[in-house]
Amino acid sequence: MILHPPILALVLASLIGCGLIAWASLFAWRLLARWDLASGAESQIALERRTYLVSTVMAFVMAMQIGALVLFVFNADRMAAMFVGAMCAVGTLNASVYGFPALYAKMAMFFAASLWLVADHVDGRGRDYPLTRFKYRLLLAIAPLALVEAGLSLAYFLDLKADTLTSCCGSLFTPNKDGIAAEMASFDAASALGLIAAALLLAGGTGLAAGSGRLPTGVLRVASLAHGAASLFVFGAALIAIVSALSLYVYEHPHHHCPFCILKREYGYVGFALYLPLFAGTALGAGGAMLRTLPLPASLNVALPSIAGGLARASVAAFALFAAVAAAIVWRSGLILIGG
Amino acid sequence: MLELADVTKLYNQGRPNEVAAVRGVTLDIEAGKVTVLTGPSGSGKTTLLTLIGCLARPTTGRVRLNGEILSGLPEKFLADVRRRTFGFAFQRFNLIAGLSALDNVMLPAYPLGPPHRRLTARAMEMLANLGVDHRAATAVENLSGGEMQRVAIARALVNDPAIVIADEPTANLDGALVGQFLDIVATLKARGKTVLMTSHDGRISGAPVVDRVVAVADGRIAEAAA
Amino acid sequence: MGAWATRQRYLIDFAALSLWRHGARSLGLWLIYVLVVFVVASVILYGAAIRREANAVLDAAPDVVAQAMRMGRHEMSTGADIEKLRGLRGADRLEGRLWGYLYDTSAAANFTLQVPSGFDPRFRLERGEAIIGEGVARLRKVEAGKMLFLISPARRFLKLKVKQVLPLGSALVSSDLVLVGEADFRAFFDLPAGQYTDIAMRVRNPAEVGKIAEKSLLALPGHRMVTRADMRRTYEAIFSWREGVLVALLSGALLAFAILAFDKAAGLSAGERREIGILKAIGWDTGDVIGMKLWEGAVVSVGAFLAGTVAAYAHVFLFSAPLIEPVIKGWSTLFPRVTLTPTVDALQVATLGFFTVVPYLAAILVPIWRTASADPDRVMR
Amino acid sequence: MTAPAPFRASTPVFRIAGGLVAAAIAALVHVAIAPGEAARLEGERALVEALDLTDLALFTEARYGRHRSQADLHSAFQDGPMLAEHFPAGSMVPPARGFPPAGFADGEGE
Repeated sequence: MILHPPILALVLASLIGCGLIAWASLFAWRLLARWDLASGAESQIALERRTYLVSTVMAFVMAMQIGALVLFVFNADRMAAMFVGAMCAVGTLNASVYGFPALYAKMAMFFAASLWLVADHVDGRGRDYPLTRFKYRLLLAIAPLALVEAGLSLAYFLDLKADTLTSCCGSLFTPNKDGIAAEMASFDAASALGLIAAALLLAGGTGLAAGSGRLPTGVLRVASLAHGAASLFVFGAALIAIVSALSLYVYEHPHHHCPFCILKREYGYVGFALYLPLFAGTALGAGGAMLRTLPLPASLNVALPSIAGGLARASVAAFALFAAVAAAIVWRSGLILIGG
Repeated sequence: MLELADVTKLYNQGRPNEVAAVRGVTLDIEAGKVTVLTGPSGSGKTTLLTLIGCLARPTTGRVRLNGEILSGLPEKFLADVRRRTFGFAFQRFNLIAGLSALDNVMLPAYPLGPPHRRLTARAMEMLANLGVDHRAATAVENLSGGEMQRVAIARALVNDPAIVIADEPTANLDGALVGQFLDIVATLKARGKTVLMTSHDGRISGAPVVDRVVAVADGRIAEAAA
Repeated sequence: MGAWATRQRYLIDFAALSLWRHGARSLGLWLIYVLVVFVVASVILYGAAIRREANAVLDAAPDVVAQAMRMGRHEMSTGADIEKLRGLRGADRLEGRLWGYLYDTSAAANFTLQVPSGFDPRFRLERGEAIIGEGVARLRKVEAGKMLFLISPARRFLKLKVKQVLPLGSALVSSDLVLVGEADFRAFFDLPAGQYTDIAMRVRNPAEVGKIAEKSLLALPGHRMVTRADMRRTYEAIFSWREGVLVALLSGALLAFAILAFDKAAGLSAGERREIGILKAIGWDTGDVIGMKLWEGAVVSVGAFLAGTVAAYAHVFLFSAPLIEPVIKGWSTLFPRVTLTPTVDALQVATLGFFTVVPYLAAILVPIWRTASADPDRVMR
Repeated sequence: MTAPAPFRASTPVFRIAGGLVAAAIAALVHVAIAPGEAARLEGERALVEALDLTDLALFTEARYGRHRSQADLHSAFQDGPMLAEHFPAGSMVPPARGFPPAGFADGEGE
């Protein structure tokens, strides 16, 4: 293990987050067995009280996870200097077999926690807490993920050694190799940009439909679900577009396909401007769709559709921001990949 | 306006020291009237008041406010009903020391989030109505007993509640102040407020402004006098 | 302002009032908090600045240094070795370096005697002339134009006229230097002609450094090749490690502080408990109280973070970090006196924020909730 | 009726927070303008380039001398053959005052 302040901070965050979620899921277990809102018994009142703590704790964990995800990537980039062969975050992540799995687990945690927060927020709007059971089942589903995430992060950092030889983005994101990364890089720029444009249009259209209040309920619901699916599509398409086209525009270099180097200072941290709206938009879109997969409780007749609509609109706004940043990158770049 | 149907409240449920503070009470509180709960201490009248005022949920039984069932509401919504419907004045005033009279009066409105200027103006108006606006900036621990009580009442009224609840309002007051308090109650009644008090003070239960006296004994309603 | 924002502002109002009312106690705790942040931040900022400085400076260092090894120890290289490297394609500006240590008994410090390479005319020295670093000048109390006397381990005597003192701004790399001419150097250390301490090499194409180092190793099997990346990693490792050890130790202090915060949040006085009960009775919800308390925690921790960091910035970059310098740089008789180039790096600041805000908030969450879930009817009982 | 805005307890909190943020921004501005720093660093680099220097002049008291990166990796007193020494030069503790024979100086006083 390398004693490095950001690593210490990340390990600390992982352990705190994992501990808090483990505790919350123990509580979820008890709650699912005993929850009965109609009862005025002291045990029920105590349970209700504790849900305040769980909500606060989860919001805290979520905020921490967002910070940790950014810090994790940022730190991986910075630590590249310590590994032979590493030039950016890819090299650092590759320095241990646990590197990329840890990153994926962190991303999964981010989405899971944001879905939970959406459920929690909506639940609190219904006078009979109609989503409580759903919410705590979801929490029980998230708990193993949190354990895995903390385990992978810890394994990754323990496994890191400064004298490891690693391979970097140049060898990973090369079109004529095997593996997902190479597959992503082998997309040609025009079709990748076409794909993301189509995905964004789809997400925009469904999102605006889901966010407009004037459509019939059934249509709104379908639009919401479609928007959720489209959001996931945008996420995938955006990653492909970043690897196979957008990063090239940023580096102004026709063969540099790295999705991490764009987070560097040399490129004005433009990667953060791409990834943050992308993650936010996907989480919001998926959250809105998740609400619509549930049977509509009577007490949320008004609140749930309006929140789901609001989430869809916010998701569209985030994607629009992503599209604007991407367009600006292509526009300002000195590199011409298509036509010419 | 406010109905209790077969309401029970147990404390320390399931433990050896379980107490039934209220047992099977059914009670109607009429709008616009002044009702006094009397009874010896330990009779359960204060617990009854907390159930009526949505400070606690009954263990069994129903509480209805204007037809809406409150007894099954989670605390979050109960608190919302409480701050919009009830104003509380407590036996020991329960003002927060260290804050000014004005800040104390404004506190119940904080969770509702009204514009600050409007809230300040309203709190000043409340203090002025009760004749203590000149003490607005004074820390409450420096007020006299009568002033404290007025500030406490101003605080109870700041959210413009339909129902004002007072727990032993005169327990710490001397004779002259009791009269003043009854005058305030009369004003409230004239403005259409429902007032509910507990008291074992004969000067209160016997006052002409009181419409109804309910005697509570051993967690039950003993008699209801007109 | 939306209703949500107005409400939050009221909650901050109350949080501020309650901090104010418990002024002395809150302030005392807060100052300890600031102090802890200040020390950690100083360490982190200083470590980052010195690493950046080392990195920037080493940018100009030779690409490869070839050193002869004999039985695991450093040996002299010879002119023949240099000639063998001269044949390599891509190797540019190749020269034998002459440098060595001299323990100067009168200053009780190690000086580095070096012969400047012939490439820069500014450093051309005649016999009896020297250019010295700032530290040497300070310890030996000499200045340009004065004389400097050195005694070799073999009791050889060297009398030098100081031609120039290297500028203070470059002290980090030059403080201990005594630059002398080649003839003086060889005579002083009794070093035969044609022997060199090691060989410095610059490579035309930076991408080929690894290749050239490999080829050099084939050409000179008894040598070892120190590349610029090796030098960088050495310094990166030293400073990161020192910084990490310090932060790990200090995180003990942070932990202790988190426990203190937990204890303070958990050990509410009866009066404060009563206050919370009153708030709840007059219409506050558990969520409002938690919100208010979290604002209080956020004001305290973010405030401490900002105050501590800004103070640390001033400490490190305006006052040269007198409090933590010895730990990071180490102690030395001959210490370069430099103010580091100010740098603040987002990763460092984010890390510091994590270290200060997260443990504090984590520690107070449960006590806050416990406080906030007091029974509202408590005040009536 | 234009009463002055009533005092709010959060106002000083915001002021202090604003002050701290301003101080932080001032620090960042100080970083950006850092008087003369760029020139100093350039001079330092030029010196390194001209003299073929390889190391910082920090660890002059280490047992392998100042040139950290040029040290023998296998020298007899090193802790481990491939180990980068983490505390080259004494940390914090200078030698005992009375120890060195007369005539030694520590560069600080006399």
